[in-house]
Amino acid sequence: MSEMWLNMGPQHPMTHGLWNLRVHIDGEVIRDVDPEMGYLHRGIEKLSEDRHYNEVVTLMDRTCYVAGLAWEHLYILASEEALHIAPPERAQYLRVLCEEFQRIASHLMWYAAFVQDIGLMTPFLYGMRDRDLILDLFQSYTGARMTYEYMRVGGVRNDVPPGFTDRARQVLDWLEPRFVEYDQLTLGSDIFHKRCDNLGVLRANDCVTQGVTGPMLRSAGLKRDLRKDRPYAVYDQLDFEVALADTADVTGRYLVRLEEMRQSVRILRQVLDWLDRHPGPVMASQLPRWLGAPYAPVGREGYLLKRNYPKGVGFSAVEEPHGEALAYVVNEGGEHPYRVKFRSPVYANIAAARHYLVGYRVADIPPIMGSVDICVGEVDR
Amino acid sequence: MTDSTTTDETTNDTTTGGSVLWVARPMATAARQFAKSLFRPSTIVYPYERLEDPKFREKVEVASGKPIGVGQIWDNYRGVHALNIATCISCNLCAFSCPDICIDMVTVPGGDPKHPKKCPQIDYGKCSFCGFCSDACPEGCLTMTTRYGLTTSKRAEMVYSPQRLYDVYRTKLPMNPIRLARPENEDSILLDPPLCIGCNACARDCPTQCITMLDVPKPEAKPGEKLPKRIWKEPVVNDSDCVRCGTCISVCPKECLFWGTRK
Amino acid sequence: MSNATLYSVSYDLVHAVLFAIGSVLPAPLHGWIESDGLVTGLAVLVFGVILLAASMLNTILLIWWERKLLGRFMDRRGAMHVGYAGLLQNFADGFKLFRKDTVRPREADPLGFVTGPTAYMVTSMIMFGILPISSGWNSGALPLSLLLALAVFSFAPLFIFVSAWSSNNKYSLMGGMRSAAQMIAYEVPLLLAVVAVVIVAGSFDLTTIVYEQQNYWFWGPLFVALVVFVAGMLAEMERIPFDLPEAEAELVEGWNTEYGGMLFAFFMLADYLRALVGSILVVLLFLGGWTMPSWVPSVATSFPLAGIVWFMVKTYAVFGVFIWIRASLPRVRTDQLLRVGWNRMIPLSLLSVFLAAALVTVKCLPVFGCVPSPGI
Amino acid sequence: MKPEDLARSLPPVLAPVLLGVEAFPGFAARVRFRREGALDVFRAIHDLGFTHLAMIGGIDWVDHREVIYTVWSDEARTYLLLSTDVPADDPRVESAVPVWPSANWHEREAWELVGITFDHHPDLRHLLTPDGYAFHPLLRSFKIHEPEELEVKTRHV
Repeated sequence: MSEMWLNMGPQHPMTHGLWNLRVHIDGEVIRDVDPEMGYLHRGIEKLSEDRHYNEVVTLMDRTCYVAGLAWEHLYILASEEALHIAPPERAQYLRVLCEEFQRIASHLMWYAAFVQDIGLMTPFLYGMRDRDLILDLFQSYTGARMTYEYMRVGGVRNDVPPGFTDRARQVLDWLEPRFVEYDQLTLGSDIFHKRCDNLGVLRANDCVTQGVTGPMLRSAGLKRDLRKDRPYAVYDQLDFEVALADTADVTGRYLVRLEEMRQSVRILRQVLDWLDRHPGPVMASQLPRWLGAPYAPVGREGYLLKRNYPKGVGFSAVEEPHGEALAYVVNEGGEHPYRVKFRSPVYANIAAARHYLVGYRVADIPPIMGSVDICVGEVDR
Repeated sequence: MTDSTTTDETTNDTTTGGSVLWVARPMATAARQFAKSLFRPSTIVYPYERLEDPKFREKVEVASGKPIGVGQIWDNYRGVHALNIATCISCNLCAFSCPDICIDMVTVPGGDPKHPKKCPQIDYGKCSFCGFCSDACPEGCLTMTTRYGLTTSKRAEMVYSPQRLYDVYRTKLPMNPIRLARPENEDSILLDPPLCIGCNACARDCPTQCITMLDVPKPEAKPGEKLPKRIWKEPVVNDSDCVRCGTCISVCPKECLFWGTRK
Repeated sequence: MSNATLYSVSYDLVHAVLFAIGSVLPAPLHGWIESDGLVTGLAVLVFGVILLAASMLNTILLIWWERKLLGRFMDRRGAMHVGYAGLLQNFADGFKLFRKDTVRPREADPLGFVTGPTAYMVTSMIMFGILPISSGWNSGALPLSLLLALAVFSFAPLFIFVSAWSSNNKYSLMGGMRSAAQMIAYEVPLLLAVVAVVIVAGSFDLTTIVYEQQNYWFWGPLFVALVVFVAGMLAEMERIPFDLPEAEAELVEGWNTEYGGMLFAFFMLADYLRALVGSILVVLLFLGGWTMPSWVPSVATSFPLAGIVWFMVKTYAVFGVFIWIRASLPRVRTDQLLRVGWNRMIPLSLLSVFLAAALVTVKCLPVFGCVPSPGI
Repeated sequence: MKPEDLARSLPPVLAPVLLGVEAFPGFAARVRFRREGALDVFRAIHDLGFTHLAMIGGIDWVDHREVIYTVWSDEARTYLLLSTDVPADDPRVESAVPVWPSANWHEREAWELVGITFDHHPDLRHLLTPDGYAFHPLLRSFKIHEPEELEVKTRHV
């Protein structure tokens, strides 16, 4: 009786999505874990092979439903490289705007879910409330709250509406004092430290070995942030710090994410100032026919296709809210990508579950897995 | 299950410190929020209060101190489509551009029997509200509105016929104002003259009537050579009227029309 | 204060009604109707019905109170659609639950599965009969009512464990285990804190304890005992931060995972009934019960239900503090909870007993009481 | 890090298995190698500081399949692409788990979706698809739509 396998999931409050954590417990102590994924596998990589380059963007929003714009950015960067198209600068700034707002929204969502995992009900509502303001902003220029379909190969769909930057600054002004409030509700409470300190420890060398990236890696003190190390879009022109902690535990991940939100606010203020000063086009003027802006693709593969476009391979790496996301797009000259391969950060983070769960107690699973920030959509794809 | 107090030999014991449970600060923060939301919590009481109602937005912003709906521009929202049947030219671009293949072109009254008028019918059970169709619509007759309530009890009711989409159009809801610019290097319809038989199919089916069939001189047959059996006309496309729908290419029986850059 | 108790009132009521009926009936029936046994039996029944109705009403009001108050802490509204400010929402929810089918897992033990929640509910209801709400509202003078109340209160882990075990579910079982461990661990400091009160009041009778607080409430002199008692009560009531038996993050719903419909409603009601009882005990033992502050004009005090209203206001305020705690604190872990229980709470409660004894010995209670208590 | 530098810093014993170190967009270089010496190449690359294996993917080129490995070096701050070709009738390659333990799940995915078998993999089970699923969905031969269906969709003008 004292040793048993416990199925946590696929329907379980801890999982934040559809997956199954099989836990081998001895009393309340975890002896082994075995994550089972695939409950949300939609074959996005396969579907992408059957869609036009722009149509894949609709799948990207659904790959990670809390960080849709970051994934759009990832895919668009790769496919632009594969198709040899350069977006205008304003479009790049708009993409950074999207990605940083999405980072805050995703981290707020994480905060809400994480504090509920340790039994704090109140900040859950605060996190969701404040995230809603960002979704409102997204809706005002992309037209949707979660499934944006905003970015296009060669730019973005449309410019931000007049008065947007002021509203965005208003939201940022509202958010900054809220971060202090979040800290008071969690770090200010002794129970939080009792629950989260020295929990789920994964040191830097283990992170590297296991392929763990993102806030989990930075909480272990390793300074790796693709926005700094391999700047894409216009990140090399923006001024920000990489959030770091050295405790490698749940509290460290919390601190890193909170600091990242503050840094995102800092980036966003610069981006908004830039957008105010530099009007311009948001879409490349020279596009292949099947990407032409309002005139969406005509015909299906092999039918109306003119296969004389240069081939290419696109590779992009984006520091997604959850970590390092990669995309590899093979363009064989058709109007569909030949092969799209994504690397999801959460995929690797969950794969390492055995290394940060074993030895702790059953009651520690929710905070630890909460601190990983799981988005099953992008794991299963 | 063993009593947890007896499992102290296990690893990772986090409660080494003997501090008192100090809880005053989170309780103070919660109390502050309690005082703030005592009279007007941030909740939007949805069926009675709607963010798309501008009067409500102004009221609530003052009331709670939180910038509710500060980013809202509901005109941009991508909700249920509105279709203006009168201006629809049956070009098929919406159906072509749909990633989910949820748009069917169905016949609506109003066309002549030989050349029926077809308008989009949208299956909202499949639609992902990406807006590609309204971006593709060259006439601006298929737009997206701010309507978002789609709940029904029957699956068949998720399919919106052109007439139902037209009803949405007639409600005069705010419509998505975003119109995308055409790229500079747009392709044109080009002709491979030796293949053409002058059958008039392209000109007949062109939704914008931008193709005219012009006479070409019938060449003199050289001795021993048999002239192809064809009508001696060739299509000429008016690029400024053309919406690049590709209908002509798909109806051409000889596949002599193709996309290309006009020199 | 009148001498009429709830039981005497219901006895008088039944007596009057039966005698009125008996006077118009022929002789053989007349004698039977007016027999003492029938009157007593019916009076007990009426008494029980009133108690049941009052406890259910208060429990449901308590749920409403928690939903609304918690809503404000979380910047939302709570129940608001059914009835004024959602007052009737919980009746609707209860009605829904009672209409639902009770699904019993095939492998579950039928007897334990049903008796567990039922007994849990019944023992919680008995509590309400024991506790005096006002001078008139009690089941008569029980010299050891405090002991009886705590004894009945500590039945719960047994029944929770029975229902958890018979659910045949790993989560239920773990929840039941935790629940039993936690309740037993916190039973000790709870009782020791009560001992401090008993030392000061000199009686096990709750009514006497309340009247002892006529001049000063006990929370001032017995502050340590109050802290221990509230912490223990939070653990006994399984509320955040000590709600690990039903920690929904890891144990889904803990020991009531497999329950639905009416049996779940039993659990829910009994939980809140116990929360109500806990709040009532805090008010009785530390906050002066139904005794009014001296500045209240005598017109108000002499109003028949003034004691009950004043008592309930205090009870709901105490529960409001519990809600506040729930709104702002995370959940602790089992081992931490038990360690706090054995290593901190028991020494603290022993300290409180010692303090109480010292206070009684040196007879300086009123000095302490004067300063913080509004009871004077 | 330039491709030539990388080629020079690789141990000369690898020469028989290396097919080329060339420039590649987005990466420091692309290292193409024969699958026979996969493990040696992995070790050599790992020793060069590419300690983080980010992604393993398979590409079905109909006549053969390609396995790509994306590795990252924290010192050089750059990605490196390793690529090896395996024949379609015998798609197997040595597992990278002994060198990069994070390869575990990536190889499981490549195995079930693209059908590439990784020899000596500790735990080659289905991950995203159900146990016993007989198809490899990311092969080009695995069709989502029936061609007739597409024809109908596009020709109803």
